[in-house]
Amino acid sequence: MREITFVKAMNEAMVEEMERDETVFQIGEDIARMGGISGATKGLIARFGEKRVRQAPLSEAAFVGLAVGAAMAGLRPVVEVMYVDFVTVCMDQIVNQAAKLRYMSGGQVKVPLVIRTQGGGCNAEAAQHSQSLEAWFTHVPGLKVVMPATCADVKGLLKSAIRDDNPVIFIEHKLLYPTTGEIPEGEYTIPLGQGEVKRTGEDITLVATSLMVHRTLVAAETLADEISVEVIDPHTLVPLDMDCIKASVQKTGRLLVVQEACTRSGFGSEIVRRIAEEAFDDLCAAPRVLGAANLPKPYSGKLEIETIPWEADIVEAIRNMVA
Amino acid sequence: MREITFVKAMNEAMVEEMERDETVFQIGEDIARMGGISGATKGLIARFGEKRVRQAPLSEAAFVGLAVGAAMAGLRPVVEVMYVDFVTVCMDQIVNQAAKLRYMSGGQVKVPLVIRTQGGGCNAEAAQHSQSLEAWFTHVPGLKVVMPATCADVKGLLKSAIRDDNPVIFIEHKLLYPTTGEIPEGEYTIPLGQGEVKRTGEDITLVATSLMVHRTLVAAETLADEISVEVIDPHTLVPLDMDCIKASVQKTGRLLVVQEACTRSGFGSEIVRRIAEEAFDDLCAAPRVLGAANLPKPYSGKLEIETIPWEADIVEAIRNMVA
Amino acid sequence: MWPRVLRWSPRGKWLECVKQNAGSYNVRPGYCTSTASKHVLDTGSRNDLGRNQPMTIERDKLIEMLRVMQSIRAFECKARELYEENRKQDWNELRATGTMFCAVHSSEGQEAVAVGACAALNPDDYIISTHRGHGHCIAKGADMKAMMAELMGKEGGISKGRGGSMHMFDPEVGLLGSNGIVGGGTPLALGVAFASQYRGTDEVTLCFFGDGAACEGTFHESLNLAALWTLPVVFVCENNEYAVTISAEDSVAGPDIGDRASAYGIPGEVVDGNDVLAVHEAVAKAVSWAREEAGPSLIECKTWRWHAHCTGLPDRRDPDEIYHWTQERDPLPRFEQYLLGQQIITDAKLAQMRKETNEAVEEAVAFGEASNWPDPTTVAEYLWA
Amino acid sequence: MWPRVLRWSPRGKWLECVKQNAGSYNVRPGYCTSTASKHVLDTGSRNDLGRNQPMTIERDKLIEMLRVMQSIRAFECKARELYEENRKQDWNELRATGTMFCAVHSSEGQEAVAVGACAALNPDDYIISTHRGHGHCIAKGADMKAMMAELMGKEGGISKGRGGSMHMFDPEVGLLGSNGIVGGGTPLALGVAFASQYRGTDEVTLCFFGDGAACEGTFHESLNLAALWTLPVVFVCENNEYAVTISAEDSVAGPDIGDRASAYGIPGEVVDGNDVLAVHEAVAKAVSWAREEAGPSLIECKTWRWHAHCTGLPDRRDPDEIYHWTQERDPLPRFEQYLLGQQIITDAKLAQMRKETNEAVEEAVAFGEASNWPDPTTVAEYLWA
Ligand SMILES: Cc1ncc(C[n+]2csc(CCOP(=O)(O)OP(=O)(O)O)c2C)c(N)n1
Ligand SMILES: Cc1ncc(C[n+]2csc(CCOP(=O)(O)OP(=O)(O)O)c2C)c(N)n1
Ligand SMILES: [Mg+2]
Ligand SMILES: [Mg+2]
Repeated sequence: MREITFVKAMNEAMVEEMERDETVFQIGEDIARMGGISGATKGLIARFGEKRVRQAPLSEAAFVGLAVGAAMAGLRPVVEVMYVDFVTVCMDQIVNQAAKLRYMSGGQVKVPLVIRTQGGGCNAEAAQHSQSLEAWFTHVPGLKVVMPATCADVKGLLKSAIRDDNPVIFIEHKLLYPTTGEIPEGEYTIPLGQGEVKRTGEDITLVATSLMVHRTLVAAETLADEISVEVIDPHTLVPLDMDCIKASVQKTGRLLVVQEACTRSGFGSEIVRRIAEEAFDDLCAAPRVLGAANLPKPYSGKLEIETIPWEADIVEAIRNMVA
Repeated sequence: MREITFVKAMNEAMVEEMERDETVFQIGEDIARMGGISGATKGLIARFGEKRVRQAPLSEAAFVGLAVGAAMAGLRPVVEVMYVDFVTVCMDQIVNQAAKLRYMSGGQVKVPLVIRTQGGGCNAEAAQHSQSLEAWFTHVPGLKVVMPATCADVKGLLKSAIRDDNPVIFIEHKLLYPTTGEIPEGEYTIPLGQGEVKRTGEDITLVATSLMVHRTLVAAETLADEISVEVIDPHTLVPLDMDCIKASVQKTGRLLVVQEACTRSGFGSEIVRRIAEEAFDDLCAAPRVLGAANLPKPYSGKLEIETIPWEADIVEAIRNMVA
Repeated sequence: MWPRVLRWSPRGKWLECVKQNAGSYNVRPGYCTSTASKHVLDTGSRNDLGRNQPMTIERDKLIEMLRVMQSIRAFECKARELYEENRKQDWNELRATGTMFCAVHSSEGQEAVAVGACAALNPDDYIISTHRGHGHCIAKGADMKAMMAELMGKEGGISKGRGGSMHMFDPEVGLLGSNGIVGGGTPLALGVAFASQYRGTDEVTLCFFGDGAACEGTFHESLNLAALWTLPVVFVCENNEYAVTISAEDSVAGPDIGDRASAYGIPGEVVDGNDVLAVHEAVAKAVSWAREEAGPSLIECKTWRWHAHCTGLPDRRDPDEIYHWTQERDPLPRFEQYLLGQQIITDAKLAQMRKETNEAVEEAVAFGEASNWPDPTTVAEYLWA
Repeated sequence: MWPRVLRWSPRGKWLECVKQNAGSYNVRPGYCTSTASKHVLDTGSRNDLGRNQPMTIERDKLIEMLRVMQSIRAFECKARELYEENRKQDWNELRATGTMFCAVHSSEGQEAVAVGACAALNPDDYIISTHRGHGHCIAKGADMKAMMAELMGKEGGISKGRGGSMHMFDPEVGLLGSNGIVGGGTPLALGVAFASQYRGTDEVTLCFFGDGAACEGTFHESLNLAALWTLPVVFVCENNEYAVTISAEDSVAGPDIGDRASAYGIPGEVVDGNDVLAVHEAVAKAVSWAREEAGPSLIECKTWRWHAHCTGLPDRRDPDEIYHWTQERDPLPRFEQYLLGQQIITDAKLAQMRKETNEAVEEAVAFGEASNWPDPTTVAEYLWA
C-alpha cells in the first residue's frame, strides 16, 4: 500500500489506461499544461502528446459531442467538463446523444465514453459552481454514474469506467482532490455496480457516496460507543448495488441516506423508494434522506455551511432515528 | 360550464393574461401563424401583433435566455420550448440563470417567467421526442413545476403561472392537447401548490399528474366494486401539496405514485421519500412507484407500449398492493 | 482557400449567378449550359473563378445518380402515403395496439442535395444526417427495404425498429445516424471525423444540417472546432428556406449561411441545391479538400422542401412559391432532361428506371410488411453494450 | 454599416494599424497621436475611414475616467491580497467557520475596456458582466464598499453576500449581474435590450464577454437573434488572449472575433483594448448606433490580463509577454501620460487621485469588515419572489 492523493490516483488510472489502450484519448478545457482544473491530467500531454490530449476551446457542446461521435467511431474518449454545473450547456450531447445512440440504433453502435466532472460545494464558489447534479443523470437510461470517495476507489473505478463500453458520468468532489489515502500496489480495477461496506454496524444503515462517505464515517466513529452504524458506499449510482444496501437494511432495519445534493428529488429519494418497495417489512423506522437545503448555494460561507450536511448533522440525524 | 379542448383552454388563458397585462409576451418557435406545435398560441399573432408574439429562430439558449433577461428587466415572458427533450440545449439558461438569479442577487431581481413545453410519449416520436423530464426541474431550487391534467386545470394553472413572480416550468402532455373537458365560465385561477382530490376513496392513495391522472381514474373506476381508490392530482410538483397527499395516505395507509417518467429517480421517488419520512407509521403496505421502464423510448409502438404504464398496469399494481 | 464563385442574391428566392468581386450579375438559366461531352460532364465552364479544371463524372455514375434521386422521390412519397393511411385510423387504437406509423419529414424536392453530396463520397466515408434524412440514407447506400421496415417499427428495420424515421443507422454503409435534435448531429460529425484523423485514415465525414440548424449554437462551436483542428469534415447546409414555419429570412441574420465560413477561416460556398451536378461539384471539391488534410468546409445548398414540415402539419406557403419550386425548379426533370439531352440516357431507359424504382419501393413496403414486429420481451435489449 | 478601421494582424501580439482595403500598414506608436485640444479630446484624426467627426469628451469626464481606472486597479489588487491572506489559513477551518474568501478573477490590465466602454453609457443603460467583472461593475457605478463586503460574504454586500465575486447585482446603477457561466450572460443581455425595445425607451444594454465566451454557442445564437430583431445591445468582447490557459490562437479559428460580426450583417470593430479612448470611441459609436434603433454591434477589444486566470491558479506565461503587456502597454500610465501631456491633469492632482483611490479601497475594506455576517436563519430568504 502506498499513500497518494486522490488526484494522483486519478492520474495514475488515466496513464495506465492510456498506456494500455491507444484508442483512449483525453479532451477538455485546460487539460494540457495545467493538467485540468484539478491537476488530474497533469503530465499526460508530455507523455502522450497533443494527439491524445486535446485541449479544447470553450465549446462544451462541441467537444462533448465530438467525444460521443469519436466513441461511436471506435475511440475511447475521456472528457473533462470542468464543473458539473456546466453540463447544462452540453446536456443534449449527453442525454439525447450519448445515452441513446446505442439503443436507437438497435445495438449497432456503442458509445464507450467517460465524462469526468467535479461536483460539490463549500469552496466559496457560489451558486453556479457548487451543484451536485448526479440525480439528473441517474434519471437518464443509458448512462452509468460513478461517485468515488477514496483514493483507492477512484483509481479502480476510473479504470473500469474507461474500459466500460457505455457512457459513464464520473463525478469527482472538488474537496477530495487534495486528500490522501492508501492505494493498492499494482494494477487493479473496481467493477462498476459493486458497492462496499465501508464500516460494519448493526443499528442503522447509512448510504453515502463521494465526500459524504467521509463525513458519515466520522459521524459513525463519533457514535461508536452509543450506536453501531453501518456505512455503505455504493460507488456507482447506476448500476446500483441494491443487494448490498438491502442486505444491510435487512440487518439494521434503518436507512439514512446522506447526500450533498439538494434533498428534493435527489438520488437519496430513489434509494429510499427502492428500499421502501423492496424491504418495507424490514424497516423499523422511517427511512430518511439527509441532504442539502433546497436552495442555490449562497456565496457567504456563513450561509453555505448551513445548507450542507456536516458530521454533526449526521450524528444528530442518526440519534433521532435510533432513539 | 363549457366543453372545450385542452389546447383551447390554454389559448384562453394566454389571451386573457395578455389582455390583462401588457408586459406579458410570447416567444418561441413557430408560435405565430402555426400557433405553436400544439396550436396553443393560435390567433395570438393576429390579436396582439408581432411585438408581443415573437417567433424565434432555432436558438433555444438565446431565446430562453432572452426571456430570462426580459423577465429580470420587468416583462413577463411566456416561452414555448417545443418539446421538453429540447431543454437539453438551453438548460443553462433555465438552471443556472432563471432559477438562481433572484437568490444570487440577494433578492434584487425577480424572474417572472413561464416556460411551456410538451412532454410524454406514445406518439410514435421515438427516443428524442418522448421524454418526461419533470424530475430534473424539481431538483433545481428556484423553479416551480406544473403538470396539468384537465382542461379546467390547465387554464387556471397557466393563468397562475403567468402571474407568478418566479420561473415556472409548465409541462403539457402531447396526448392531452386534443382532449376535451368542462371548464368554468368566467375568470378563474388555480393556485400553484394546491393539490386536488380527483376521486375519493378509502383503500389506497394514487398520486398522478398530467396524462396519468386520466389513466388512474379509469383504473380506479374499473376497480370501483372491489377497491376504493383515492386519486390525487397535486397539479404542481414544486410547490408540492404534501398536506393533501399526507392526509390521504393517513386515511388509506397505501401509496401508489403513477408516472410516465422513467421510474428511476423520477418525482415519484421523491413523493415516496416524503411519505416514508413524514407518514411512515400510517403506511400499512410498501409505497410504490409505477413508472416507465428505465429505457429510452423505442420507436416501434409494439415496444413503446411496453414501457409506459397503462390502465391495466395500474389496476394490477393496485390489486397487488391492496391484496 | 477557394474563391467564392456562385452566389444567390442575399436570401432571395430567385436564382442568379454573381461573380465575386464584380458588379455584373448573370441570371443563370439552369444548370445545363455546360459544354459537356457525351460520356463526361464538364461543369467547369459554368463558373470562371478557380474552377477551370473540368470535373468528370462517369456515364454510369450519372445514371446511377439519377436512379438514386428517383428512388428517394418514390420512397418519400410512399412514406407519406403510409403515414396518411395509418393516421386515418383511430389514434387511440393505434397507440394501444402499437401500430402507429411515425410522422415523416419528406425530403421530396431536395433529392439533388442528398445525391449530389453523397455521390462525392467513398463507401467508407461517413455521413451524419438529420430529421429529414431518408434521402441522405438512401444516397449513402442504405437499404430501402430496411428503411421501410424501420418506419413500420419492425424488427427487420434498419435500426431494428428501435429508431424510427429520425434515427436510422447503418454503420456498414457509413451512416452513423440521423438525428431528431436540430443541430444535434453537428458535434457528432466532428467526432467521427476526429476518429478518422486520429487513426490516420483518409476517410471524410459529411454532415448534413438545415438552415434552422445553422442558428443553433452547435453550428458555431462545431465549425470553430473543426477549423482549429483541421478535421476532415464537410458541412453541407441544406437551406430549404424554412425551419418548420419560420423562413430563413426571419431566422438567419446577415448574408448567406455559406458566408459564415469566413468567420472561421474555412472555405464556404453557396450552390444551387436543385442542381445535382452543382452540388456534386462543390461537395467533391470539399471532400478532396478534407481528404487532403486541408480541413473542413461549408457548402450551402439552396433548395426547397415540397411538402409541409412533416406529415400531420399543414403547409400554408404561397401558391406561387410552391408552383415555382415544384414546377419550374424540380431537380429531377432538370437532371433527366440534361441526361436525355446529352444522350446519356434514353426515354425508354428512363421509363424503365422509373418503373424499377417504383418497384423497388413496393418491394421495400412488402419487405416491411412481412417483417416481424419486435418481440416485446426484448424491449430492454441494446440499452447497454 | 461602419467601415472597419483599426485592426491587428490576425491574432498577433503586436499592435499595428491596418487600413482596410489597402496594403499599407502603419505601426501605430500609441494612442496619443491625436490633435486634441486642452479641454476636448479629438480622437478622430487617428483613423481616416468614416471617423472624421471628432469625438469630444469633457475634461472632467476624462479625469473621472482615469479615477475609475485607478479605482479598479486598486480594488482588484486588494481583492487578490485578501484572497491570498485568507487562504494562508487552514482551509478546513475556513470552511467549517464559513469564513472563506472566494477566488477572484482579477481584471488588472484590462481597466481601459471597462472604463472606456461604460463611460459611453447613460446611468439608465444596462450592463451584463462576466466572471471577471469587478472592473465592469465599478465602471458602471457600483459601490466599491458594497462590492468589497460582497467578496467578504457580508450582509452589506452588493448581493447581500449571496452572490460573491461572480454574481454582483445592482439594478440601481444598471448592473444586471455578472455571471459565472462563460457565455451565460449573452442571452440575458438580449432580454434586457428586448425589454427596453418593448417599452420603447432608448436604453442600451452593453454585454461584456471574453475571447473564451466567443467560442460558446450562445455567442452565435445571441448575435444572430440580436441582429434579426435589431436589439439595442452592444457586444463588447474583451479579448485578453487567454481563456484560462488556452490562447485565443488555439481557440478562435479564423480572423478576429470582431470580424465575426459580418456573419450576422452587423457592424464589427477591433480596437486596442488598452487604449481607453479608442475603446470609448468605438463603444460610444456602437451605443448611439443602438440607441438610434440601428441594432446591435460587436466591438472586440484586444487586451491582456495581468495575473493568473484567478487567484489560486498558477500563471505560466512567457516572461517577455508579461513584460510587454505590464510594462510597455499598461493602460493606466498611458492614459495618465496623455492627460498630463494635454495638461488636463497635473502631477500633483494625479498623486492626490492615487491617494484617494487607495483610501477609497481601504474604506471599502473597512466597510466590509464592519458589515455583519448574514444571519444564518435567513438562508432561505430570496429564493422566491
Ligand atoms: C433543438 C431542437 N429544437 C427544435 C426542434 C423541432 N424541430 C424539428 S425540425 C425543425 C426545423 C428544422 O429546420 P431546418 O434545420 O431548416 O431543417 P428542415 O426541417 O428545413 O429540413 C424544428 C424546429 C428540434 N427537433 N430540436
Ligand atoms: C460554460 C463554462 N465553461 C467553462 C467555465 C470555466 N471557466 C471560467 S472562466 C473561463 C475562461 C473564460 O475565458 P474568457 O471568456 O476569455 O474570459 P477571461 O477569463 O479571459 O476574462 C473558463 C474556462 C465556465 N465558467 N463556464
Ligand atoms: Mg430548413
Ligand atoms: Mg479571455
